[in-house]
Amino acid sequence: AEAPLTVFAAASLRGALEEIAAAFPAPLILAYGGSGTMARQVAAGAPADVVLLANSDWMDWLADQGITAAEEAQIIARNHLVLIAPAGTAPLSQSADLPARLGPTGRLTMGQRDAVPAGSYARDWLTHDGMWEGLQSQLAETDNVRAALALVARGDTPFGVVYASDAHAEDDVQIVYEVPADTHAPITYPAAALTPEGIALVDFLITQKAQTILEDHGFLRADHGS
Amino acid sequence: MLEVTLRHRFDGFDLDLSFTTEGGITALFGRSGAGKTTVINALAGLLRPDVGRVVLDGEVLLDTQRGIWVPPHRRRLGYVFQDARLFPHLDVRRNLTFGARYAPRGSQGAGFEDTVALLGLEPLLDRAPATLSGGEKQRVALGRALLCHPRLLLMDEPLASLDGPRKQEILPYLERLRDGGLGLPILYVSHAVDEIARLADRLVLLQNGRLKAQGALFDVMADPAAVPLLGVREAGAVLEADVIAHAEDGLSTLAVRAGQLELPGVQAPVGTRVRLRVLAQDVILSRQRPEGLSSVNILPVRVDAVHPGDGPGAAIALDAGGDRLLARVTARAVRDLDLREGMGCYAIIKATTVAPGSIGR
Amino acid sequence: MLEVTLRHRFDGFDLDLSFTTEGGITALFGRSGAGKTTVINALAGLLRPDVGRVVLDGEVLLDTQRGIWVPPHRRRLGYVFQDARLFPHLDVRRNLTFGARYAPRGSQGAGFEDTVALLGLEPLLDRAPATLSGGEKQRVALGRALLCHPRLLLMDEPLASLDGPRKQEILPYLERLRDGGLGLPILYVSHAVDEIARLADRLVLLQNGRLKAQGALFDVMADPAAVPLLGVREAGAVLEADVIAHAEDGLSTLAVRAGQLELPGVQAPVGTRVRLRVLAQDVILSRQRPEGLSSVNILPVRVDAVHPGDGPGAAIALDAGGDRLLARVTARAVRDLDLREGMGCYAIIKATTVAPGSIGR
Amino acid sequence: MVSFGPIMDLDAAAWAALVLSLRVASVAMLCSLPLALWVAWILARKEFRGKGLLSALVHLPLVLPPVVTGYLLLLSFGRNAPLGRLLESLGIGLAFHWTGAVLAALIMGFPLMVRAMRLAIEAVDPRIEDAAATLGAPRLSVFRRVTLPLIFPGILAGAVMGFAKAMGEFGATITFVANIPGQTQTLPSAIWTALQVPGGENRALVMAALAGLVALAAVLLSEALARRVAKRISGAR
Amino acid sequence: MVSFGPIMDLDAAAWAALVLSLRVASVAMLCSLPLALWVAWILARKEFRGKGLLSALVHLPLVLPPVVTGYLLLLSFGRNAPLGRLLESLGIGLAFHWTGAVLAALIMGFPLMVRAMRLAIEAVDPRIEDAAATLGAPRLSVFRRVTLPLIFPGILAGAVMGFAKAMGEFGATITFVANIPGQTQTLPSAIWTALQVPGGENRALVMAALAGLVALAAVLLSEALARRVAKRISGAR
Ligand SMILES: Nc1ncnc2c1ncn2[C@@H]1O[C@H](COP(=O)(O)OP(=O)(O)OP(=O)(O)O)[C@@H](O)[C@H]1O
Ligand SMILES: Nc1ncnc2c1ncn2[C@@H]1O[C@H](COP(=O)(O)OP(=O)(O)OP(=O)(O)O)[C@@H](O)[C@H]1O
Ligand SMILES: [Mg+2]
Ligand SMILES: [Mg+2]
Repeated sequence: AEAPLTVFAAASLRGALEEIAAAFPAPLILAYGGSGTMARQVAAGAPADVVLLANSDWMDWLADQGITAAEEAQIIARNHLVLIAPAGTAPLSQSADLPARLGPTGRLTMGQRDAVPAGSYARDWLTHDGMWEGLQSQLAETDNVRAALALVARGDTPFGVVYASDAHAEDDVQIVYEVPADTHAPITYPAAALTPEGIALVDFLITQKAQTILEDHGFLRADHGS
Repeated sequence: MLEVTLRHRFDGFDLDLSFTTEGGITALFGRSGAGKTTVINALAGLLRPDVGRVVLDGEVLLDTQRGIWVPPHRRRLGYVFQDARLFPHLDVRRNLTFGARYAPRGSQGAGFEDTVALLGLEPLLDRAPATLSGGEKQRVALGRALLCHPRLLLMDEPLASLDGPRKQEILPYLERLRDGGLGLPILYVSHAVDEIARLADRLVLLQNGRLKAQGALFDVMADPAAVPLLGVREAGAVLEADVIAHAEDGLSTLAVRAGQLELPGVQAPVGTRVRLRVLAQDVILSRQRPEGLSSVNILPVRVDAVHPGDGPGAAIALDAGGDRLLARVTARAVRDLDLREGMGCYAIIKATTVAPGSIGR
Repeated sequence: MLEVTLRHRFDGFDLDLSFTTEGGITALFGRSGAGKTTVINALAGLLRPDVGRVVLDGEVLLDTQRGIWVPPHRRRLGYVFQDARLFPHLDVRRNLTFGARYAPRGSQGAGFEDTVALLGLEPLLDRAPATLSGGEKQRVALGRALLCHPRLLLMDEPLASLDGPRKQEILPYLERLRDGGLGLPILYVSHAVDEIARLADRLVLLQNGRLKAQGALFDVMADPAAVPLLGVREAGAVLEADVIAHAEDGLSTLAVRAGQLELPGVQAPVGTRVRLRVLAQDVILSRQRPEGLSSVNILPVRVDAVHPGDGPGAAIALDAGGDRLLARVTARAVRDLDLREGMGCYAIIKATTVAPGSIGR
Repeated sequence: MVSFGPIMDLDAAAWAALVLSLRVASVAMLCSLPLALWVAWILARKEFRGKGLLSALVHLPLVLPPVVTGYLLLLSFGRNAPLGRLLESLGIGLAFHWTGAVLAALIMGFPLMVRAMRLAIEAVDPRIEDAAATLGAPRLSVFRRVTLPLIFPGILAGAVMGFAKAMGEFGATITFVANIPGQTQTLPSAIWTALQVPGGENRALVMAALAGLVALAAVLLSEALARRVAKRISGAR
Repeated sequence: MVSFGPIMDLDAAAWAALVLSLRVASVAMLCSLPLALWVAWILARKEFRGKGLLSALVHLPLVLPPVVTGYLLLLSFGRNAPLGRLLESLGIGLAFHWTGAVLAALIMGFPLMVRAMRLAIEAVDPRIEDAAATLGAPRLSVFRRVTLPLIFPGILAGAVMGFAKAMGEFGATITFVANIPGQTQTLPSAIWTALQVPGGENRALVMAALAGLVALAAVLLSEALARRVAKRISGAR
């Protein structure tokens, strides 16, 4: 058999990547982590053949460090934001209803605004829709999207902003509002090969087969919207 | 009044005894490892014996059969440990006053100033226990136990590392505690027979975890069975005497039944009754009344009994006008002087032989 | 041969002294807090004095001026601590053998079996130190120090918590150590003057951190200046005597310069020289030769000097055919008998007064 | 290399995080002291069935990844957990509240505090406590007047460790109370946040240095205190 | 509630993570023992300028968020850092290697080990050591034959804490050596990974329970050992 490839991947891709690994001809070793952590590790010489991030800023940073050439980065998937609530909650007809639905004490869960990409997209959206200032004291920012999801699923907060792909995987929550894509920067998942062997995987990720798997896990295709 | 019955097994050591005390000072005497500390620990509540019963002045402190066990802090027994066990984090002053607050309101007992003065602790009050010498530690431990105003004092060789002069200062103080208004009873462990003879009213002899003898000091000390335990040198009689006069040269005149004695260093005021200890080995017998001796204490006596000893000595029991005296002489002297029961002779007691420490009560 | 000069300041205590020893047993005597333990600690290297010099058999162990300081483990001094300081994690056997491996190859000294037997430690060998009685701990500590084959033994009140009979077993052993082929010198701290009188060759008297007197035992014990320090009861002379005969009744005849004495309990074989201690208070003076006394030990003496004491007593220095004797009599007796320098009289020494413990060497 | 100049340039959020961390760490340390002392005392002095289990339980926060601890806290004290609801109705909100951060820090530091105190208690000679009892001191007084002062170095060590751990706790805290600037964003959360942004390293390191300085101050203080106590006991002045 | 049945169902990756964690924790604990003992001894027995600073330095990994420690490790020992390159050329690869996980665990557990041992050393009566010296034992022998056995409970406590901490270390480890299954994925990393998938909580909790069991075993063992030693010293049999 071929030597396995090591992939450093954003943790939010895990569900889909596991399936893709099964479909990929060579064995894959999947190492998950935060995008920033992995970008630094790659810069420090991590033994990865492919790096797969949830944030294009960190891919740009890697390019700045001279680790990858900017043009080598390949967007392999996209995502969009959704507003979720515990299963059984009535959907929102418009985003402006959110403050009222939260009430005076309810909190809105989202990723940390600066550190977690989903958080900064959520901030973009809330700012765009003019609710950011008003909700300042009602946010519950988490260190990753999964944590946000868990908070909503357990009903600790009535609403949360997560990726559609995350909401897709959790049965205890339901999507109550789809955030329009034009209210925030595009959500992309860039991949880059770090070794010649890695190129095959990056290429495989944008094949129809892989893209379908990603779609099955709630992601948008790499070419979505373009 | 203390009644004690204890049974306890250590690996290789069996304690099984029962004794009573009747106020005053009771000495617990026995060889190293005889079980003295074990007994005292059981009294203090620091050791829970397998079987036992301890009653102090009618209060049951321990009764394993009835499941009674009064915790140490409610027993109010002042314990002077064989090792001083001072509180290392407190200076001497705070060590001394540690127990004061637990003494019942209005309880009387040793005062701070007095105790500090007696034990010579003034210069040490601000010192940490770690900087004290062995004897200094022991003095602080003694003061600490006294100052908690106990109803019974347990002393485990409290004077072992003190020098002679210091002992001579402390012993009268213990006597005052016993005899003062409080009548503080004391259970006193010591190897020093002279301390015991001076202080104790009762004597409890232990051997190998068992009771060997108990009773009034006079009786036990005179018990031939006790002699090997106490040591030959320490046998002797104890007399009661009345103080008649103090002369200017420091000698005092004391009346015993058979006559008068001139003794130095008697502190008791005229008219009081004191206790004299006359060691058997300090008594010389003479058939004629001797003249021109440096010793002026000569009493006419009658030989009560001649007890030949194991070795070359013999113990001569004497009747001195009703008082009992004991003389230890050589077997050869018995033969030479032809000492026999009923014979009259003279006992020469060297004036300075009666140690100041032996004059008590 | 040990030369010691030490100067050290504690807060409130000044040590400043210098003394020498010459093999054999040197006793360090002083009241509680006099600085005895401090001196021994400095010798052992556990305390670094401010200024000092210690030379043992020509080897400089300490010289603050020249910056010499031999660490404790290379001094090879066996130290019996005032508190036993056993190793709590080792059983008695391992405590005893702890130092054996550091003794120089082929060094001679106490053997394990002998030491264990002498100190009565067999039944304790597997015990943890925490379960030992006070005296048992002290015996183990003594054995531990002996078994490391030191070239000088430092003993800080090693027998204080031992009973009389046990002491009587250990003292001869220490004498054998001193006198045996090894001639192990010992520096011995004790409050018990009878121990010192029996054992010591030299005496160093400390008071309050200063040297008060030092010298051969006989000289210092007879020094009137030493009397208050030693305690009035303990003053006395030490005589050398030759054993002449042992009679069947247990009395032995010993020759001193002024005559013969009949004493019980002498173990030494005929022909040997022993040391007798005669307490000043056990000597009675008579102007005429007394007759018909139970005491047969009467020596003709001459009054050397009359030292009136502070109290009602007086010390009479006597010349007994070249030997020195000391008698303590009352001032009244001095007057009545008209004792004065140069006067001839008789000293009555009660046969049984000479304690077996005082007959040594 | 990190330059210390930029400390002054730290923004308000960072200062707020520092202040919050100090508050959380102090409160956590103070709150857990008595409980830790009690548990340490039981573990040191009592023999009972299940002692090993209790000891293991105390060690648990050390073994579990902090996220798990945080998650378990969320399960137990979340707004919809029975316990959490009960506390909330009593006015003790924990989730998303700085008090929750205290709870997380407290639990994470607990094993350290217990162990330090336990070692100290085990080192106390019970015969000294016996002596106090014979002088009439009831159990609690013996503890207060003898045991407590004697184990002071251990308590101090436990306090420093608990405080330091609380200053550094991140995983459980962020999982349990999230990362709300000004409310639950502790210094470690802020540092982590800074590290997630490209180019945020310097800011993170400056904040880390700040945390280090606080720890230095705490450690130096504790060392000085410990030295004073040791001096008093040894009698040196 | 977590059911323990599923433990048997854990996949190979989880078992690999457990085995790796055990290895990392044991090696880290064993390697740091001597160094921690040495530092503890210095802190307990020596007085010197900068002692407070050394103590603060030892506490540092407690105060810093683990991510920062991991980041600093990455900066120092990364494959592109001079030190890392040097070590790598000597055949000691640390970054992205299980040995790196050992280093991270070792550093994070170090303050705990030092403190436990230091407290134990401070509790040893130096007069007992003096006694050993007068019997002829050189310094090192005194340490080996007297001090060491007397502080055994402290060493044991330190070892357990170090081991437990190493079993639970996550932040510094994942930052320094990443989360590569079969190579650097420790149990905490595996637990974290499981938590990243919705519905992964159960798997995470089962693994956490596994970690708890390991810790339980370690703690029970240490308690039993400590009890035996205590019994020997008190003389009970
Ligand atoms: N925990 C224990 N386990 C086994 N034996 C013990 C224990 N405690 C005491 N002993 C033994 O019990 C006996 C009595 O001890 P105790 O301390 O009462 O003696 P003591 O009369 O006070 O002796 P000393 O005068 O030497 O202090 C000793 O032989 C001692 O070894
Ligand atoms: N560290 C210290 N600080 C202050 N004073 C001290 C210190 N160590 C000892 N001393 C004092 O020095 C004096 C001499 O102490 P040392 O222990 O040598 O006495 P000692 O002669 O052995 O007495 P003892 O017979 O009571 O054991 C004592 O008064 C003691 O209080
Ligand atoms: Mg005893
Ligand atoms: Mg001393």
